[in-house]
Amino acid sequence: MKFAVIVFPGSNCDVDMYHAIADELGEEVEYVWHDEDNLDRFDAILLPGGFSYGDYLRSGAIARFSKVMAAVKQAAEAGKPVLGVCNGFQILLEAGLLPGAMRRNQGLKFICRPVRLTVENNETMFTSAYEKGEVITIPIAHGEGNYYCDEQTLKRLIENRQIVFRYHGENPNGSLADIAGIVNERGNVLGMMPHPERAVDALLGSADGLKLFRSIVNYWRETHVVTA
Amino acid sequence: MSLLLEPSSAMIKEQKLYREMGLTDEEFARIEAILGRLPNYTETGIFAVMWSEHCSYKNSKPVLKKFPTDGPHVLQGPGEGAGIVDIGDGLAAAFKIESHNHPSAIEPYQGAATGIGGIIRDVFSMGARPIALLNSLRFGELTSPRVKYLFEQVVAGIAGYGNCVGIPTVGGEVQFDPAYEGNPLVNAMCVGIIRHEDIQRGIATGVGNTVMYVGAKTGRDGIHGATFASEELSEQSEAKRPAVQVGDPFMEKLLLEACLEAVKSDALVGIQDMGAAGLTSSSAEMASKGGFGIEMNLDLVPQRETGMTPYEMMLSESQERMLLVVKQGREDEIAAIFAKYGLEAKAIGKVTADKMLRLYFRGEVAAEIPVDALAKDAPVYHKPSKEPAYYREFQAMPPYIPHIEDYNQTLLGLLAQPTIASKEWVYDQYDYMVRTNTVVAPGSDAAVVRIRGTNKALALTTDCNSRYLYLDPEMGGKIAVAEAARNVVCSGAKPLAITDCLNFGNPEKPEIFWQLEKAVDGMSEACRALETPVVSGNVSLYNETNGEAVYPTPVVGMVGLIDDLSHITTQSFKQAGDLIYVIGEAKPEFGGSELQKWLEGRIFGKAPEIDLEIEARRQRQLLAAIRAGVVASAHDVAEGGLAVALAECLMGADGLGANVTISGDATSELFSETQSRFVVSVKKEHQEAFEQLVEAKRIGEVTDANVLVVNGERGETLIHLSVAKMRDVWKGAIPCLLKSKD
Amino acid sequence: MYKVKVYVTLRESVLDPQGTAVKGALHSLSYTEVKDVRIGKFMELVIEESGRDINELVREMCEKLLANPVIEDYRYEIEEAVAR
Amino acid sequence: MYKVKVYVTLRESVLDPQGTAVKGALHSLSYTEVKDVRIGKFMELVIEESGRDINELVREMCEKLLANPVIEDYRYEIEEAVAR
Ligand SMILES: Nc1ncnc2c1ncn2[C@@H]1O[C@H](COP(=O)(O)OP(=O)(O)O)[C@@H](O)[C@H]1O
Ligand SMILES: [Mg+2]
Repeated sequence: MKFAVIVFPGSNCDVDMYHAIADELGEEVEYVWHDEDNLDRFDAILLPGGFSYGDYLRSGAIARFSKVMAAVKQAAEAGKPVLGVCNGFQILLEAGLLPGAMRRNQGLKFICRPVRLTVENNETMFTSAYEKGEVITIPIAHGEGNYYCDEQTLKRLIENRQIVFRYHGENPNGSLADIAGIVNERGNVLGMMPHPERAVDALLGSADGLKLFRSIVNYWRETHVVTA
Repeated sequence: MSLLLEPSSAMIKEQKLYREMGLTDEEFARIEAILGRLPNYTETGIFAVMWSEHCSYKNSKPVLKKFPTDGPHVLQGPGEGAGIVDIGDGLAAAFKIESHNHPSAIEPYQGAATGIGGIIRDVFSMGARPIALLNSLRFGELTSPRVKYLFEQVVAGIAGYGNCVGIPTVGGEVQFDPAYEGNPLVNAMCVGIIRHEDIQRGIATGVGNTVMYVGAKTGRDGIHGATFASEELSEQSEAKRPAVQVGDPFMEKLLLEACLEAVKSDALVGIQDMGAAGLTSSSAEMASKGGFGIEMNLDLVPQRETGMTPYEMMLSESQERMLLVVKQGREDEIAAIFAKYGLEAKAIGKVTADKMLRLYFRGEVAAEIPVDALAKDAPVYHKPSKEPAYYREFQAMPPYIPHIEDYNQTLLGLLAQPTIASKEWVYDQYDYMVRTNTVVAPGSDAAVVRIRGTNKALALTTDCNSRYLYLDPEMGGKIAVAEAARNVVCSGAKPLAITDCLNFGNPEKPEIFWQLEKAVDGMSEACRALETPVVSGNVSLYNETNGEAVYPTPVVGMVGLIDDLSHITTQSFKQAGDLIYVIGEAKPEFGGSELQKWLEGRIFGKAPEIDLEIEARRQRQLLAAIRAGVVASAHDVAEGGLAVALAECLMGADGLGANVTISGDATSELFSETQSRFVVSVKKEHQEAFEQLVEAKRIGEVTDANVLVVNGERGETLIHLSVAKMRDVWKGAIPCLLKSKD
Repeated sequence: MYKVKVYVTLRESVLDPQGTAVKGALHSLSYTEVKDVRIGKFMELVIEESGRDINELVREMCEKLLANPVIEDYRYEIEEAVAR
Repeated sequence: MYKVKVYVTLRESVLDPQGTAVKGALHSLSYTEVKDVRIGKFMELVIEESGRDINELVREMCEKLLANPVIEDYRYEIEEAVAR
């Protein structure tokens, strides 16, 4: 299975994402610069965290116009797994691939720390390796993770089981309904503020994020009957 | 200002206008002699910045010579963007610390942010990939609204910049004391990793090679910032203030990636960042180091504002700019690398043979100065030095012995002192994990960052207890280095080398100069004893407000090497049943202690003593035990003494407690700040092995009771506190002070 | 040459953490008469005549980039400026 | 009851990285007619009548908190509003 890590000017968790896939998951992975326009050779697309375009104006607002984003949209439409983490999530929101928007953290400060999450839905291609309701520890590191959407959208998110992760215990940023991560209706585009790629090695504190990447690989194996 | 309004050479001399730029009469005469004519306005400005303390170290050079700077592992000592030490496997660590005190006092967010930007450029301009940031901060007491504002904004500025560039801020220190009320200190350290063969130097060679400019456009930012940093803050500074520099971390990230790509190209001859005195210092220093000259056409300099004069362009301190020297004919290759990141590398001049810095502007020569006169031959002053009266008084005082009635309340009170209290409020705002190499995050002794692709890691710390330095700069200087080494050793690393930032008052005062000399003497001795040479550093003098100097604060940034990831050790107790040891005995040493400061509201008397031989021996033994795998946790005893150290070992240890028994005078044993002490925990099965390697005293056990119990030698209970209670006080102190109104 | 001022504000229904914090800070400075604070963006653009209808142009830029319609409203003013 | 609008802008000579980035983005969206972008803050305050001179009050708040005089300028407008 082959992963793409999209690199925008100002991305800075690209390396972490790359190593999570290459070293811990042991799958193929390649960096893709923001001005490429074809992602056909990849089976899953990862939008890493960081500060694309300095997060100036609004986080993700400028990056979503990158050339590569048209290809990301195509991949999403083709049903490939698309994962946006932190800034990647913000870009997916700005691009309209996921509903809602981000506001500054309620406390107005950047927060970096491990937080606990509840796996709300373990029937997605991103979470099948988790138990339903499992509480996991994954770090956050953001200044704008205060998720917002209007009431109708929230209702739909709940009805369609699109809320995948919620903060467990304390909500660090004030996000609506303790939302930490959501999928699109089809279930193949996941955006989340916590960084699973920072939780793939017990040496650094937690390996709870690894199951997320394993789920993607499992899904891909199940849907791609080997024809060799 | 238009060109026409610039004063003529004659006016500069007659009206002594050079004095406003910080030049003395003698210095101006010397310039006249060097040029063999009167300098024009631009030239006067160029000399003024290059001969400022900030750029030339004219007052501190004789003192800095005392530092030991050599070692078998030193690849690059002081003098370049950063010092570099070998760490094996063909890799090296490049690091440096720098101050941004004055800008931060004026505009704390941007001052701190641009300080981070500057130190990052110093490291990547050597060709090294920055892997970690640290900082060392000093503020007044957290009671006045102004200090709170400065503290909050400085931390936000550091976070805002470092997080955006994507370099983890993994450690640092913050102290609060009235001595810093008007003059906060903001020192930033950056550490990078580099392959030996990629080491770059800021050098211009090869006649005809092209000088290229990359990064942000030049504006009228911070003109005369270097001179400004070489003066005391006063009411007038406000008015004299140059346009404040605003950092652009996004631009920095692009520059960083592009430069690290460019250094792989053999078309690149030299590279240096435009730091203090911007275009002037980078061009003059690169040319002087290479033994060549540089000629630039200022009309080609990318400009953000209209109508800029040569004076303004040469003195601008706009951030996020680099100067490159590129092989003639290969400019396009370098330009293509930068273009990928949306940056323009623009040719603005060339290397010449005549060792002159020659600037053209609108077809005319705007300045023509020998490069060595700027970069090498700045005046050097041997300032008079005098032992201050206060020092003699302090030395003559009988030892201060606090009278303690309630040990529980004393410990809780100490844990709530902002200097001791948890700094979580600070480092929660820093992305300390980005790049996923941070094994030991802020909150233990030294931070530990692994080096991908090896089984190694670096231990990093900044330390300086300036109270000891104020009482006794020589002793305090030794302690600063020793404490940094202690922190590094506790993390399982062998100390390699230091970088230092000498923050002092006005060196023209003999008492201040004496502090500087003595501190450097003490530091040098400790560096020799602990085999940690000084490979880079920075000097920040004139840290005074209204004539009051800050405490002498030579911040030590230390790098240590962990050669096996399994040696990584933290301060937290690990499991119930482990044995607790203390290395070193306490003496009644309370001069400059946290307890004295708290109880008396001021510090006085003698600083604690340190015996560097004992220090070195204990560090060696502890490190040997860690490497032998028989140490579960290690922590140095610092501010607040053993009681605070024990409490700290429990803060991050879920569900654990400790039960210890002490002997001797309880007040000294628990709260004295005697040096060279450690708290260590050891698994029972390692007891024998540990005791064979380390001279230490067993004082108790880790328990699962979630309380800290300290008994006296007659079995009386001195301290009995729940960990939860201690943690609440310790974690709550700083947020609580920030929230409280007055 | 046009000078265009764009005002971007959070929609009424969206909680404004920054405004709330500023209000709190003003209260602690004892400006208790301040009942509400909302914080938005103020952008000044200099736009060259390009043959396109300036209103249409500005609206397009606002909708595409300058404001996020999910949470923000925008408003603008156009001044015809003489080239300096 | 007053409705006060405060405009906070970066001083002319101060670098505006945000404005520069937005200009770059507009250009890459081929709005090349945009020659300059500067980004500031726009604040809307609701202030109750408190006996103090409203102009003085607003100026004080701006200087103390709402603007950072070291790098920013401010400007404000006051509307007398009927309580809603
Ligand atoms: N300004 C800061 N930035 C980042 N980390 C900090 C800062 N101040 C303190 N810390 C972290 O908090 C912990 C405790 O700091 P300190 O009390 O100074 O430790 P020590 O006395 O062992 O040097 C350390 O891990 C340190 O790195
Ligand atoms: Mg320590």
